[in-house]
Amino acid sequence: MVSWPQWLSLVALVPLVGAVTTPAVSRGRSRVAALWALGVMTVTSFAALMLILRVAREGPFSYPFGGWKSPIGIEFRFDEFSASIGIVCLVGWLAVLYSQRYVEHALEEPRIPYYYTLLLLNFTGMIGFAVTGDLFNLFVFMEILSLSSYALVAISGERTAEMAGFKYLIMGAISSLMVLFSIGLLYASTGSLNMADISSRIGDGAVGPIPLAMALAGLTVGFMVKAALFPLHIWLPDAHAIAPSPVSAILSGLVVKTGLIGILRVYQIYYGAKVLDLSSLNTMLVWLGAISIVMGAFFAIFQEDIKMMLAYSTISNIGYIVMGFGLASPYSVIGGSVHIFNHALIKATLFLAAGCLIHKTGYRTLYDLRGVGKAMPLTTAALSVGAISIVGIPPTAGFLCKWYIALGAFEAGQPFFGVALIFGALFIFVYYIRMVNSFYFRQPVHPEFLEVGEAPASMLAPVLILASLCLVMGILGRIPLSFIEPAAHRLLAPLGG
Amino acid sequence: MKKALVIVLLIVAAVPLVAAVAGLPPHGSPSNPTYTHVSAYYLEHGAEEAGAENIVTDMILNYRGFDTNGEVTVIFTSLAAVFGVLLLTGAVARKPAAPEIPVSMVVRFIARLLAPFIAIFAVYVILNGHISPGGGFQGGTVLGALYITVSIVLGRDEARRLLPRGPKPWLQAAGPLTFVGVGLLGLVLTGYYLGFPTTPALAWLRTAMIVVIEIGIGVGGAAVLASVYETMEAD
Amino acid sequence: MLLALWTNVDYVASVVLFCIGLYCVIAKNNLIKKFIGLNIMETSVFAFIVAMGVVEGGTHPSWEPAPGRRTPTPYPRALS
Amino acid sequence: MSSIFDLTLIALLIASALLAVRSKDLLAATIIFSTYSLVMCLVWMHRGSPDVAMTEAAVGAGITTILFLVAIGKTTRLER
Repeated sequence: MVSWPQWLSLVALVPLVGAVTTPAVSRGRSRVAALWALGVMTVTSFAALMLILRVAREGPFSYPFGGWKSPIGIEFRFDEFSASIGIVCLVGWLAVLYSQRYVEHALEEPRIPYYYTLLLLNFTGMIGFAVTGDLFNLFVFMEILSLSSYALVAISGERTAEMAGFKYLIMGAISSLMVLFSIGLLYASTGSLNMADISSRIGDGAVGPIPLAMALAGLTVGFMVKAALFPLHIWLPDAHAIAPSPVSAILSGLVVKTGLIGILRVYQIYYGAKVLDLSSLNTMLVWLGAISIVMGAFFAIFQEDIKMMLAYSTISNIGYIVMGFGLASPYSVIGGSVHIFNHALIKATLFLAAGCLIHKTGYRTLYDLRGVGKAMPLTTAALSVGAISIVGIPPTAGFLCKWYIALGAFEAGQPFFGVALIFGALFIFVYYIRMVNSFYFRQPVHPEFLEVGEAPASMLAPVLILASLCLVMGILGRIPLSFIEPAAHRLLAPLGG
Repeated sequence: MKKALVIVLLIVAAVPLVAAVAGLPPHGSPSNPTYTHVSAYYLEHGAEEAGAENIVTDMILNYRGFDTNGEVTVIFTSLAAVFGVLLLTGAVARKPAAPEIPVSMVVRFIARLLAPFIAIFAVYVILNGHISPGGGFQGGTVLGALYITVSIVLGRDEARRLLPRGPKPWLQAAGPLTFVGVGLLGLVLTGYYLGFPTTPALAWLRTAMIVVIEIGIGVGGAAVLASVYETMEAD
Repeated sequence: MLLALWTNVDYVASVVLFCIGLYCVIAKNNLIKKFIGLNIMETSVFAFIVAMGVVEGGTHPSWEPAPGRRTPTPYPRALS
Repeated sequence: MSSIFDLTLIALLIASALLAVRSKDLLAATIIFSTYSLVMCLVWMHRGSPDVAMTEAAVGAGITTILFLVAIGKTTRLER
């Protein structure tokens, strides 16, 4: 009965059902909730794996809900960019495993089932967002995702966490409403909500250009807030630094990427239509990307708090990806799309490892954590692997995508940005060196934690798996690159490139 | 100073927005794409294809049912958010309850008198959603409001009896769960998730499925509203 | 242009309300005020979408009864 | 093109939104906001979307107001 496209509906439905039943199934027992969430994520990962294998073999395919064909009903459309649900499932599964011991310590007992509910809802939102082919459906999943993210930031119930969550909520709600307004403009001009249908209908030229341009602006700005691009990033550092560590890993590694996938979807709609000249938008994105790289790295240098530093580093990495999109050459778009995947791996490694340090020692600043390399060698080794990956030193995962983006800059005839990118990598190098230096080569300020030992296995294992994946993906990096290539070429084809 | 800056910023944002809406197809004209493209199909085929006489219900529960499935999940998400952030089921029990507001006899009497009628009205709105305006969301909200009224006027304990502890987590999840249940039934019957049988012989089943979804949304919505109120009130 | 504005006066009203709400969210510091602003923005967007589909209800997003649900999320604790 | 009735409702909407935003007294702001919701509900009713109007009447004018009132009751009434 379960034919291929059915997996497409299941991949969003399984975590949804799992999430809504978690409180009822667990009845307040945190261990049961953790196991339930883990089981749900296992099934989801299996469905996602099936879908990715299929898209690699046969290209994009779609699933009409209720059997109504596309402009009438809602359809899920799985293309190469949707394959990002693979990384959602991988990091999600590891984060759930990691959470079990972490939240026992960090959260009060009655909150824990709801923590897993929110986590699963968060994954539902991301998966649905990545696979849907309908604009309003995209908004619905974005709402599930955003609401659960705000709550996850604030879940510890402390005042600082609540304020960070609140700031995130205000920015996020404004951006959601901008997106919704833009969807409304598109619907008013075309009468359709299906992305492919909108694209072909605005391509007919019967639609006035001003509403289209405004919708483009609204969607882009809305998704830029979600992605925390430079001038709109102000919610990110607090939210990502204060949230529990597994949540930080998910927010930083995955949730901000939905904004980027949103921008890709906007491109898919507008490139195909050829009614607007997107070059000015591209120029803007490239500049914003470049500024994000530099400013994110610049602020990160001055952070003492390790999670704060990682949060600012996310801003500069988002800058890389956006710059890759904005350059709009095949190489840079491929590099940018794959960096979505690689950055998720690397940032999850870093945040989960940092979480282990904080969990065991109770300290979170570089000063307090001096010399921790001797106490927790495996965790700090994982952190170092993540650090060299994110700088982009050749054998690791970060290298190839940055290399592709730089190649794209030269290909697009804008070598200045290629240079800016390398310059940014140097900046990033500085602050990660600072971190590694403090962990390995400084005298401990708090010698008492030399005896704490490594984190429990269920926390250490995800960190080590992710760290080794960072290394493996450096060697096998060509696989995702060639996987995403047809999609990038299809996206850029209407440009005549 | 800050306010002046914000106002300037807003005017800068408002001008292109106004230009954009002025550039839209004229409001209310029947040749607009909003009438001629997809919704024309709904209007034409909705009544005989989709199982509800109210075209709006057809659209939100059948043609675009998956969006509504997402919306009820959004509602559940907000509940989980409130629970996760604000409240601790244990702490509520531990903390001394805030004093209840004294309510006069007359108000209590009238509340007791009206409560059954409000409940009947809510049930009517939920069940009649497939014929007339209304449905799960609206009826559920009325039910939730009834709970709040009871809680304010007759006291928390009286209200708590309406939402027993045992099935509570299932009731709160009723919206998404019934939706998924009916969706899977559709999967078995037609091969598509949320597919409704289209043969005229099974028209009764189509309507039944819609009514079941409406009931699920109504019960779930009411339970969510009641729990959110309870939580905030106790916090 | 002016004629177009007059024809689409319903849309323009939504934009005005959207901006009032946005002003409230950005310029006011009080949390309840911020939520009132968010609600105004939200209803204005729904009004826009309802306005464009007078005949058949334009109901896609308006079905989201989120205003009541979204608002209470974080504020009482944060205020007290 | 809109009737006088429509325009009156729109004027009322904008006026009540502005008042709700400007009022220093949060209780007053909440009540004005519920008026705003009711007027919005009338607008939608008039535009032929009774379903949306019902939701707004129940959620916007009813539940949201109650939740705001609860929140104000727990905190302070005046905007600082």
